[in-house]
Amino acid sequence: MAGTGKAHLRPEGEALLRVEDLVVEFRIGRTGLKVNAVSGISFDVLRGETLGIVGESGCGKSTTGRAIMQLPRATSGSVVFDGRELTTLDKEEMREVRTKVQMIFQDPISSLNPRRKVRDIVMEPLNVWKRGSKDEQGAAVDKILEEVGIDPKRAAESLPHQFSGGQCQRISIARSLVLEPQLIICDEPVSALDVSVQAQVINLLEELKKAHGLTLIFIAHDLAVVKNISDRVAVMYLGKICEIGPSDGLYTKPAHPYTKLLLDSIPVPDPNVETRKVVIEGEPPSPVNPPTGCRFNPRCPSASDRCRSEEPTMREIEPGHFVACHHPLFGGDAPVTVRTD
Amino acid sequence: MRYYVQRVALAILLLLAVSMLTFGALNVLGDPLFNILGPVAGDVNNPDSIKMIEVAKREFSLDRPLPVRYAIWLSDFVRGDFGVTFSSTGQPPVSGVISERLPRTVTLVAMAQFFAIFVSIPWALITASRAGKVSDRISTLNAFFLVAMPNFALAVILKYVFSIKLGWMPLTYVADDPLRSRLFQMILPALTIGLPVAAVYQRLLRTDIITTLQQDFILLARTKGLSRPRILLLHALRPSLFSFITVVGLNTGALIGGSIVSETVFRIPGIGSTLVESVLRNDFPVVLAIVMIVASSFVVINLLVDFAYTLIDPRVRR
Amino acid sequence: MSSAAPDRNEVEPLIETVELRTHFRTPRGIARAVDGVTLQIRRGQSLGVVGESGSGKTVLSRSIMGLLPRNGVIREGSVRYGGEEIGNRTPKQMRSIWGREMAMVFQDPMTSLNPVMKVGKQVTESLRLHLGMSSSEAMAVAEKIFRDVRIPEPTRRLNQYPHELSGGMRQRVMIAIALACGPNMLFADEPTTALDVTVQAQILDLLSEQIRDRNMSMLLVTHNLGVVAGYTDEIAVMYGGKVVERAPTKVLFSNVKMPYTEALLQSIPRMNQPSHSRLAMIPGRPPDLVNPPTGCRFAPRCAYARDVCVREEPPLVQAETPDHTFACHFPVGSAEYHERRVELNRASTTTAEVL
Amino acid sequence: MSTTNNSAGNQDEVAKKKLGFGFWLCVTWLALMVFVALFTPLLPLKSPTSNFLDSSQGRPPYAPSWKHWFGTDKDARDVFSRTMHGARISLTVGFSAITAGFLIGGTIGVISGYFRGWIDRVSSFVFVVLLSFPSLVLAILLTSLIERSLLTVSLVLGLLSIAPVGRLARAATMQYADREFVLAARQIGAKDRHIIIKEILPNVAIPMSSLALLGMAVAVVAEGGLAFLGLSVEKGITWGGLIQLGSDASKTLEKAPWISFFPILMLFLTVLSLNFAGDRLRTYFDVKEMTL
Repeated sequence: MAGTGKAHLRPEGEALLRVEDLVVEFRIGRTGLKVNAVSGISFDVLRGETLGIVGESGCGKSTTGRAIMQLPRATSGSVVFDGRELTTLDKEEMREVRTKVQMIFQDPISSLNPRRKVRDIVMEPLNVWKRGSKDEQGAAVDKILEEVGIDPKRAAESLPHQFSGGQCQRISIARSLVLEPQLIICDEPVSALDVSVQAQVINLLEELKKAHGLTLIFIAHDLAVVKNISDRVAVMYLGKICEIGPSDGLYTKPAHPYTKLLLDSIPVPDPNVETRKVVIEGEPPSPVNPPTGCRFNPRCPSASDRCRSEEPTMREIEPGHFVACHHPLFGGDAPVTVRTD
Repeated sequence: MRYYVQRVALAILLLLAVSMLTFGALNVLGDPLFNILGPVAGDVNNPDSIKMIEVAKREFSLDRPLPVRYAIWLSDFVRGDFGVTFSSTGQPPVSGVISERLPRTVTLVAMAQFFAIFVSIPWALITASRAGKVSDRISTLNAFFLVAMPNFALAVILKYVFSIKLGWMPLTYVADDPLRSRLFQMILPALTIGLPVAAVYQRLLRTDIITTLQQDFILLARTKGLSRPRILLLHALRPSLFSFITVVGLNTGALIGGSIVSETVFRIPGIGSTLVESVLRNDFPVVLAIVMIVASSFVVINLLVDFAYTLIDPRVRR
Repeated sequence: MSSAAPDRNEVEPLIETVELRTHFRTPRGIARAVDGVTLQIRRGQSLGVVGESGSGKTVLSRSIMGLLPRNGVIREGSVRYGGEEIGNRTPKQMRSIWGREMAMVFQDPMTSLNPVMKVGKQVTESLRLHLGMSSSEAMAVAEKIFRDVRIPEPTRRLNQYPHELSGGMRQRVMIAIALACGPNMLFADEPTTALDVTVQAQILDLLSEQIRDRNMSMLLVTHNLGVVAGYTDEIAVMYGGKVVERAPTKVLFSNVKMPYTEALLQSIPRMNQPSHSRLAMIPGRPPDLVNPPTGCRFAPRCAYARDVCVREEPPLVQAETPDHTFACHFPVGSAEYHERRVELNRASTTTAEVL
Repeated sequence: MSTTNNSAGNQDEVAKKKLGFGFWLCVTWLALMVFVALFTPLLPLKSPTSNFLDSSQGRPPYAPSWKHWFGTDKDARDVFSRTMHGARISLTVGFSAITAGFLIGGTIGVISGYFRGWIDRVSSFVFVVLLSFPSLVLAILLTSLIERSLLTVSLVLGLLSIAPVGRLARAATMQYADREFVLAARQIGAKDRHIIIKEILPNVAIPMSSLALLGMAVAVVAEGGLAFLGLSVEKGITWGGLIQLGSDASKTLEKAPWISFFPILMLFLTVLSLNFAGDRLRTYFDVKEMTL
């Protein structure tokens, strides 16, 4: 596999999490067809950093998040967390690692067991690991619940469906926090929520991150939300990372044509900003049979023959800002005009 | 195509498993010698019995191990040789008995199925479109009554009311009558089996149509200005038929079971009543043949149902 | 979409509702999904209805169209279409208008197309019904409309089932179905929420282009302020079943009056803000439509609410800018608003110092 | 309409659903039947096997009267007493069959739905094989080969309910096994056993238990059918047997319909109650339409 390169990875040992050449394949039913949900991506997250992963549906961003948790295990590649290689751990060792890496899901209702009391749900992790006495567990749970803004008394009596979507998401966050993890993977945590509630949850995550010294991976399709919360953003397209960089730099000066397309497509809540006509038609192709070369080439306005045959690798175009493109919008060869011999 | 091949392969595998289970049950749970010869099998002091036992053992290869016997039986079975019946009056071949009686059962089951389907679809359409109204509630109650009525009890009631008290329907089936009157004689037996099944179909289809009617695409059809009957028939019915079709297939089993009862009550010499008689007579070859035929046709029907599914739902076509 | 209407008073509204109410009987009681909405849409104009889930925006659009469930609905008030009262018509009487005069595009193209019917048939259905076309005529028209909505290979697509199309294509088919009989009024209910961003922009562009070309009016229901900002002439903001602010799009974004609208605008993260900027929050959650709060429905969540807000429901009043109405006792810019604002700022700076 | 549902569903006081009058009526009838089944020998009933010949009335069967509420059969045995005794076998077989089916089928279904893989493939195939026989045919086949006692008949019917129950349990489990709260449990490091017991079972068991009544109705009818054909418990009185006795000759049915009609009524009311109560429970627990 002509990997997309690892130029953007920081020196080993600095990162809390380092993912290299991650590949995840699924079989569709019994048809024998394979979906390359994630096709060889690499990235790392430093301690205390928030990495945002954006992309459209089917680009493999959620699969990446789950593959870090080894749910399910990746087809190949390496995931090093806090100096430990996760892909080779056995079931028992992995169980233990999972206490340090937690996950928050998109659907706040579905991620809570509908038939258990909310306080019990939050206490469950402590129960599984038999941490502390009953009283200590209760005290820890109540403290966390209060921190996320849920009344512990009500939580002790109520089932999840008696809470609103935003509150359920707070409860999920509380559950993921009780084991005091180092890394939290947030998979579209606010996309099911109303705009007014979304801001509450984002602010809460920022506060908790500071208070608990957390490292976050924030996966979402909403670019503005990702920008707001992330230090660094990776843009995914069809199972590959096409651009990664500090969020402010990446948003103001996108280098990959796909990133630019994404940014241009977002309707801006300001009528005075002229809506840019989106020039690119078409939709992401199916990951069952991805295009050769650069996966974005069929939709890319600057695609050349080289893009169709040769897969671009990651290179730095600005300090900390990397792109996998033969003709980036800046910092490389000028687009379109370049010919390959 | 791949889909069809897979389904057929699975069906063949199933038939093999079914035959092993049936053959195994009869040979392991029961004493095959007893099943063939009846009480004679235990009478080892009588020289005649000993002779019969010898003959039976050779005839049915009882001295060979079970798997070999199974292989012999299976190869005979697929060639249409079902062995001979055990009876006091000679040993007529099972295949003869079956070929004489099977058509009656097939007719009966088909009539019942036809009846159940063509009663339940309009019934479900009407009640679903009037869901929650008084007429719908009454019909639901009726359906409950029908479902709760075991078919052997229904058979007795129908026979009492329509044949004995009102005299509208013939009491029994006469094998020598012309086809038309034989079909007429089968109406009551078919109703016995079909009515409760119609109620089952109606309840299922009604629920599915109501679910479909809540879908966005029905709303879209409404925004086009289509009339209600048109929406019901053209837009709501077909997408609601998926589980209906599966259940029609599965309920063929219930209908076959029902035919056993119905044939017994109305004295129709079909394979259902024959099965019961043979079981009570310990007529091993007949029981084996009938169970195999019934199970195989059930497997084949469900295979056909799977294929019918692809006609209705374009999404499963590959 | 800016259209310079000659003189607004001269143009008769295409759609006009007066005190429209739509309530649902639920096991818990009556849910006031739409509770007294008065609005007009002029020909060729597009009105954006913005609100969060449960604000009544979807019910409003369906109620105007008369497309409500048959049982458990109470609808009151007047709906006029082209000067004619249609609020009291039965669905049966509405059928001649549906499809022909009014059409709707739904949110999820996955569930809004009949999965077992070829898309061609779904498009031609209303053509044959309303315009009495033969099947081949209708197919030819459908093909042309498919071209209009930029579906590649229209002839082949007409013979496909919805599951064989991508999400964006399906939504184009939905639009084609809506446009088929050349309606005057299009209701678009969150038409892009289920789609990816890049596709979303394509569909919105297509919709606005078709509206303009065909001189149609549109009611665009969405929760996305970005969508209404770029694609509508006017905006109505809904909260708890009521319209709480209504203004031409540009006016609304530059001169917001209702604290709810302001808070909503501030709570969305912007691309031009640096990362980690703290978002403004609206505490609490949307109101319960069965037991709505007394007075102003936003009062329990409003930072500027005073006693009177909880007691008295603010009427919809005219702002100084034309065509701009809002329902608030202490609108943005009022003296009381500023007074509270100063207090809030002081409070937040002191907390910041303490931290 | 989706919008109203969403806003209403989230609120604190979701309206309490009711089981309704009909449900409690059915439960009362079932309780009565269970009482009768449990205490038949202690109840002041006439002997079910004695012949109450009454020369003043001529030859039996005798029509219902004060003396014999449900009349007598050809041998002048009291139909009322026999019907009450019949409840015993019918309910015992129905109850034990469905219990066995739920214990075995439910366990297999939950395990294969949760772990999937080869366990699932094997158990699914076994289920399909079992379902390839029309249930009455399989029941006849098996009962014909064994000594028909209360235990064995229950076991045979229990075996028949394994596949349908197992499939439902598997489907219900799979529906929850993919839900995110199960994923969440796995990623806090919970073991499979813990997840099955604490996360899956509460969600699967409650809906399944509402199906138990429906399943019992099926088992009671199946036992009745076997008994009607003379293939249920050999020694003892069963409803199916009573019905058969009153209808085996058209003459009997014509002259003395009460012999079979009273057992039919009892059986019908019992099955109706099981069905109706089960159906109410199913809607109460919001279980999607499933056919057993």
